[in-house]
Amino acid sequence: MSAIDPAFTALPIPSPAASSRSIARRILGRAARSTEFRIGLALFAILLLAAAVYPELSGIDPTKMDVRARLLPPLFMGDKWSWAHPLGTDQIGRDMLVRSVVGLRYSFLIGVASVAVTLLIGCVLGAVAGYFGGRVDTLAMRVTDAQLSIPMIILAIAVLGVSRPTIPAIILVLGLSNWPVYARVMRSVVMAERGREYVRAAQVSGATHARIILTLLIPLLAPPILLTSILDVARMMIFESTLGFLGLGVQPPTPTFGNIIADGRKYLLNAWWIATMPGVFLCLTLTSINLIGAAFERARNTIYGGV
Amino acid sequence: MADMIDRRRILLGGAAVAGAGFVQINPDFLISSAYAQSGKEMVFLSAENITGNWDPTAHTTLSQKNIEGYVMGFLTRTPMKLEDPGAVVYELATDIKLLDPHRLQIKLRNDIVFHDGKPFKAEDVKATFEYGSKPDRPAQWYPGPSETLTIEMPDDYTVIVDTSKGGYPAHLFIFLASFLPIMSAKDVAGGPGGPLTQRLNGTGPFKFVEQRGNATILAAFDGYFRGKPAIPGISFNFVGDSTTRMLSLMNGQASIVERLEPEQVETVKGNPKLTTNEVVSVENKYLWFRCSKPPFNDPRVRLAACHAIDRSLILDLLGSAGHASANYVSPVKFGYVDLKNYPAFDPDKCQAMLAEAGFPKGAGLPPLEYITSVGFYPKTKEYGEVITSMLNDQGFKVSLTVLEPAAWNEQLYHRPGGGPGHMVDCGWSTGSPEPDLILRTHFHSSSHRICGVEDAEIDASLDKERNAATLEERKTILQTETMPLLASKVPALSLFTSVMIHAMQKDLTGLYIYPDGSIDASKPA
Amino acid sequence: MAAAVLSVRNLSVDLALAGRERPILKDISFDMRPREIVGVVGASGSGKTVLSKAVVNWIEAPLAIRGGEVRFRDRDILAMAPGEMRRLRRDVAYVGANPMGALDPTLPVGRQIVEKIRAVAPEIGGAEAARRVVELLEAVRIPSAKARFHDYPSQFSGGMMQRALIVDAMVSNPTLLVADNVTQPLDVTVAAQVIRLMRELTERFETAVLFVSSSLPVAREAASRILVIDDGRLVEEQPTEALIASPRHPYTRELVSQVPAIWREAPAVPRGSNAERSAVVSLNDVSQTYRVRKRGAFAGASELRAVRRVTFDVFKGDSFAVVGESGCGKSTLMRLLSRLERPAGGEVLCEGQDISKLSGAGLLAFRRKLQLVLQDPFDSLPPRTAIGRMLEIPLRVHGWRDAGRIREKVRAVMNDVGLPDALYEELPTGLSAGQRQRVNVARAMVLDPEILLMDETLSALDQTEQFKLLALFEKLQREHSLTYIFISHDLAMVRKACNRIAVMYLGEVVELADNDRLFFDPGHPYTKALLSAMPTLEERRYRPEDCLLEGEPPSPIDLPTGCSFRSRCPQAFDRCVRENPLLTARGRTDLSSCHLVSSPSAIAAERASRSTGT
Amino acid sequence: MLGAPNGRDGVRSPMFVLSFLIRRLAQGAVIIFLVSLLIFTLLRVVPGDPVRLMAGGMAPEALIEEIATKMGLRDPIVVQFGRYMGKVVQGDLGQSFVRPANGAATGGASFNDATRGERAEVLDLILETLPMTLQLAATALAIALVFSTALGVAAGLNPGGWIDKLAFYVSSVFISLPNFWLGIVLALLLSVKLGWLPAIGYAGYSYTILPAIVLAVELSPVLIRTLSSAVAAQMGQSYVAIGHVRGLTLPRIVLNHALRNASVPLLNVLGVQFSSLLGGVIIVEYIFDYPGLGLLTINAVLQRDFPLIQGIAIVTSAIFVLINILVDLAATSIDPRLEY
Repeated sequence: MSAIDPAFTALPIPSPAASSRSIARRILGRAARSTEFRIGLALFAILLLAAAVYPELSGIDPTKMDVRARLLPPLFMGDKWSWAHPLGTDQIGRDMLVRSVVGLRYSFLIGVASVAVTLLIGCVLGAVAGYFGGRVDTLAMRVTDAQLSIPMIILAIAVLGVSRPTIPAIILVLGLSNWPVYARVMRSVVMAERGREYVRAAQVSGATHARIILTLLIPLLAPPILLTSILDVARMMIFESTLGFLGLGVQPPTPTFGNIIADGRKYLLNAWWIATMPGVFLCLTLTSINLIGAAFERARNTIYGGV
Repeated sequence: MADMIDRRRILLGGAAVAGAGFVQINPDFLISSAYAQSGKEMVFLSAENITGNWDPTAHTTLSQKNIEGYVMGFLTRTPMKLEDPGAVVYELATDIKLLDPHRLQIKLRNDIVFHDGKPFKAEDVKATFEYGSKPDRPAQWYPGPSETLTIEMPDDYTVIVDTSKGGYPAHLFIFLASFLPIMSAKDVAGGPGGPLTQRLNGTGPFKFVEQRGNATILAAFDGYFRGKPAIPGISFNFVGDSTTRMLSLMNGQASIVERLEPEQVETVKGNPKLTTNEVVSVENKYLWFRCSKPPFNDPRVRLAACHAIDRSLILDLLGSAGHASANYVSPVKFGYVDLKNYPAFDPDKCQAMLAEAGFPKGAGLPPLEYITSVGFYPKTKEYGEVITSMLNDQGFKVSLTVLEPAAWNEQLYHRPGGGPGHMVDCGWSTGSPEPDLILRTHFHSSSHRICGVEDAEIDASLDKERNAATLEERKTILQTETMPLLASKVPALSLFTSVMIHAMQKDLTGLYIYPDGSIDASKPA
Repeated sequence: MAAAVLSVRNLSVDLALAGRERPILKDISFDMRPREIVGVVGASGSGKTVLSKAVVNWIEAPLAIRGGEVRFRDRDILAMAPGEMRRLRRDVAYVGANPMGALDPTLPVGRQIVEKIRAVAPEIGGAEAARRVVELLEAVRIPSAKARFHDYPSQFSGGMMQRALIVDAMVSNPTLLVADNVTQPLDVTVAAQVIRLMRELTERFETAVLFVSSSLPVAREAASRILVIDDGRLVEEQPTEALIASPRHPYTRELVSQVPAIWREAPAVPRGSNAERSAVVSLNDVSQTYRVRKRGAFAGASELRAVRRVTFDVFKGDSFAVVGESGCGKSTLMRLLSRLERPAGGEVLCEGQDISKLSGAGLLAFRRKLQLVLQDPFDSLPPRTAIGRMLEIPLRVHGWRDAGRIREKVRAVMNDVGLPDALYEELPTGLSAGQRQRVNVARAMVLDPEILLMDETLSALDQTEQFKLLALFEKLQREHSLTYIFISHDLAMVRKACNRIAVMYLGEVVELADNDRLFFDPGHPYTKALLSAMPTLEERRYRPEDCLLEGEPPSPIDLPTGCSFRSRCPQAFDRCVRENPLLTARGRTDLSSCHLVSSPSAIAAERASRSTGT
Repeated sequence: MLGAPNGRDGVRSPMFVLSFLIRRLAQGAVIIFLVSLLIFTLLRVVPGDPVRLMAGGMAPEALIEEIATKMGLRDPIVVQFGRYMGKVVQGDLGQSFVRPANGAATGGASFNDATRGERAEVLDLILETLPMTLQLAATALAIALVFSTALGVAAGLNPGGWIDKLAFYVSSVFISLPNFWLGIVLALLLSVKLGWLPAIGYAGYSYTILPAIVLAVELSPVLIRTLSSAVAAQMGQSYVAIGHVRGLTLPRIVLNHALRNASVPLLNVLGVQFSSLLGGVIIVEYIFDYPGLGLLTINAVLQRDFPLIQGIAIVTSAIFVLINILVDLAATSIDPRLEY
């Protein structure tokens, strides 16, 4: 790596004061200093808090319907709005705010869990393929191709048809149908890394392949992949609504963004807020996580990059 | 699917003499001349797909019946208006007369030609009746198989239907005449798999041109006996999604769309270019109990469930898509009456019934599954959720399963040992005033259609009303015995009567729409 | 005296990081005349690379010009508009130290050079440009230049790529060429070729060359005048020979003194008779073969014979060296020795045990015994792991559990190799190459091994750091009675540090000898070629004109018949085509495989010597 | 150092392409075979007897069994699969359970109808609708690529700059838009309110644009993200910095080199995205009543038309496999270092 400019490599050793803290804490500290991180965190905290306590605190049951007060618009819109329902009500008179935040809970659960499944399968398979190469690689990549070529909808019909469309089944379907992306990315980065000398050093120190993959490569390569997977959390939450659209979504009365959007779609012309609110919450959640993630990434790069 | 018209010989047996009350009005089948003058073809967006087999006796599909409504001729039409459900309007027939309980004489017009040029004669009616009543025809809505029928043709324009071999009353053909499309004897001679399946050939105002993907193309028929329609053609399209249909109407691509959501009615009303047509339909929506398995094999549990449901809330939810009714048939059907003992929302009675059945406050009841569909009828999922929560409020343990139509359809019907789940949502629509198309189909022990109820008392009452000698007598039995009996045993709960809502471009105002959804667009030029 | 083509006046460059500024170059002034080759020498971090970039107006954030001028033909290029500067690129060319990253990997080399010509000299037509490129590729002795024109950068070896980049720089007939550490990544024989080439080109194109190098001997080979830079300052400037003979500045004196002496003095390497000591590592007829998929074939695979029938012993307390150039198989040998791979044939014994048969606890015990120190100071440390943790990992692998004891041990080892405690929680990011190599050594030492395998451990370091690390190695060997196996291409270092040396070429050991014998009486022409190419400050013992090699080694997939060295051997004759010479004893302990070695007794001699030894 | 052997034959020779294609197509055939088996099995374990659907819900059990036996649906799955694949290799994907030859979406007909018209060939149905979907997909891809390239490259050239931030927020918003929501809103806005574009059905190319925009919005976030990071990564490569010193202009470096290199990860992402594009196509075609493969699929699914679902699944997986092979081929011909 002789391209690295000696001017940069010869930085003075950081003062002992800085180095007394562990790297993770330094990254956290640096990230926490950025405005974006604070905005993101504040937003995320508000959403999290709302999702955690608002339904219980307000005492409003997300499944409690009031047919006579249905399709009330959000605050200050039209002339039927009421303080009791700040974001209006849905087609059977349930409070949109409480449904949105409870929906956020379930959708976030679905999004995060299915991305976790995706990451688990994708990263492990990709890492194994990239690390060992050769036949293992060919086999793993063709399995990936095969998975890629099965349309998600077929998988969804099959799996969700066999079991009732419960949340775990939906997580499984979404997770199973999206891992190839990560397998490919992971494979290519692991392939680049496995030739590096520190991997060899670890082998010579006696570390097993599993140990190298798990303790050296995954911690190194996972964070950027995690960051990119944030978009996928949102995508999964949207995919869940596609399943709802096909009648394969989470069954009522459990509110998820997916079924709120899918059901509210019919009312888009008259009651735009039903299908739109989850989208707004989704966008806010995504943006807040993205802001935090981006601040972390920058902090990581600063600490690791030394510049 | 929705339009499950009975295929069995429901009106079989029992002679009776009936004198039908014919109304000699010809509803003014108007459409605005503004639209007609524009010379545009009418684009109709249907919510339901068709079968692809053009033989009218091969299917029971409502959308295809609607197409037949444009293309085919009928002996009579039944406007089925709320104020007079039994009204009949002559079309191909000029007179229908019961000669004796087993002989019905039908006089025909003599100025009609089929679209392929063949003149319409008595042989066509004979061929239609004889072919349609064959036991292998899938859409079995004749009272008996062909061998029980004798059809005489005293002259080219008179038909006498003789049911004496079958032993059932001939008056059953009066209501049937209004929804049996008359086919050409030449086509019928081609037999199953012949020209009948390939295309439609009728005497209606529009002739069939071709099927182009999901669009059925019809063109105005020059030789229509009331004169060539002003609209040059109709394009009948299947578009599954209601929002899509609405958007299409709003941007002017569609002329008329069906099955509006009530909220969409608001939208249309706010749009100066559009108008709506609402008509109380022949279709009631039911909550079917699986009567052959616990706990709903106990009428008290069924009744408890019925008392737990506040139907006024469901109607609120449906808005203009629902019409309050308190009977097992639609108010536009023969024999309808608001039943005094129809179960109303009453938590106390519900609890009392539950306690009586041995499930005080629902304790001891198994978890129940309520199956409904989404995407076909308006608001099934919404009111399904409401009903689920109302039942749960009274101590039932109900979970709602929402299925897309194909899966729901597969789960719908009774099977030996009872069908899937414990309650199913489904509507029943028959394009005829005949009430037995519902009552007997569903509640007679021999049928087991959905609820699978077997009850000797109900059977006896159903037989009694069918065998009544006259329509008046039959009406009385229906209204005072059969229907109240059903309301006390509730093998199902009729929730409300659907309102068929169409929206159209304003220049189509006045188009006549029948309660089964078929449309008269035949205004002469 | 001709007018200066380049005048640098009072040039100062800072490193401007958020909040803190640090001068990199301080007040540098010098001149260059046409056709002159000026060497710039300094330690890594002295600022010489920044100087080379400043001369071509390539100073990017966080670097910033703080003052001074770079006058090229009397115009200050630092003040030029970007468009004007771009036109000037025709006359001011640059070649860097990292040839492999310098071109777009997805386009053929020739096309990219043509693109450059057309960018700086639009008047030259495409066909004409292509013709010129091929001509120049031939001039820098790239074999079958016409075909190579269409090859991609990844198909070029490092040496070829560096030559292609020189073509890229010279193709527009520049007046000034800045060559920043161009020979650093190259093998000695190839580096010598490149320097010779550069000298020829200055003659042919009248180009002045600013030759930046971290190695004084290399700069001596190339330049007629040398500037010495220390900590951003120009401390001395003298004609080359005068500078070496009589350095004036203390730093220059230190630099000259640190250059290993090859011929002048006998190095203090560990020595002892084999009879007294036991072999800790023995290779018996070891071969390694790889299967590589043939491109363009359906399912075919070729055999790449990376190591061929290698046999030698390493004795306890030895500093054993394996030398050879890129592709000679020494890295494969390293992998076999460290049991990263199992040999395809033969056996590798460690204290009598065949290591390829080890597994589980036995393997872990072997790993504790033999540790590896890697070549690349940047690549060999996981970039995002703190140094302390990096050193803890091997301990944990070997079953250490007590966090306190682990920490203690790591600190002790860090002290041993001269790393301050403060680095424990630090990332390797800010460390110099020398410090990184210390971390590398520490990582190996933390397991208290008996044998250290040094894979090119010093080759990425500048002279001063090499000097310090060699001292450290000596200390460690003394204190821990270590056995070293160095794998290196640097004969000067080997001369200084090792007692026994194996020379490899194309997977075979072509010569195996004790230090003095190898340097003063090499038995194989390849050894001689290596020695002749070795940059040094002393008078040469072997004249490059007689021994220097042309071209590159053949591919290990299609080995030539007979002697594999014959395609480059200046003394090759008929017999070399027919038969591959055996390793032949020259005296008691030394062997060489060349038909010109007189003794007929074959490999048995080595076997015999071993049996007496053990 | 052990380098890859230097092929002297010019890396992307026709020979290489041919061998690559033959090798990958052979693997692809195996993949399609396995995927077909999987799909075939999955569709047979789904509850819901297709025969009950075909025969109509009211059909008696005996009739259902009779039909099932006659159609071989009670044979072991392997036997059924063997029979099916035997026909598939002859280009016969079977006949739709419910669709007539004239192609209309149908429902409600009963199976035991001797007079039913000719059933539609699955292959014909697919071949009829596939070009429509390909047209839609190509338009969507073109829109997405133009948009994402403009935004992604601008963002990648200036990481941390305002365009980068804009790209970040645009991606966030785009990804939060459910496609059916966006479809309706766009149809309302562009078709109903402004009357710029037709929306529903198909009667000319202009009907493709609106659905294509919706799909493009769905595709863009990932493309923007990939492109901006790939371009940013390429701009940090030494050949870019050295390119300046070699006298190349910035546009030249970006267009000729950085974009060329950045297109490799982009291609990989595209290959993967095609698969999830089908999900979007289904919804969008349904919303816009666009007569393509997506609409065919959703109708087949809603009607449980198993031969059709199966045929579509096999054809689409074959297409995906092909696309991925082509993507890999394109990637290797851009970057000769890649090995697939």
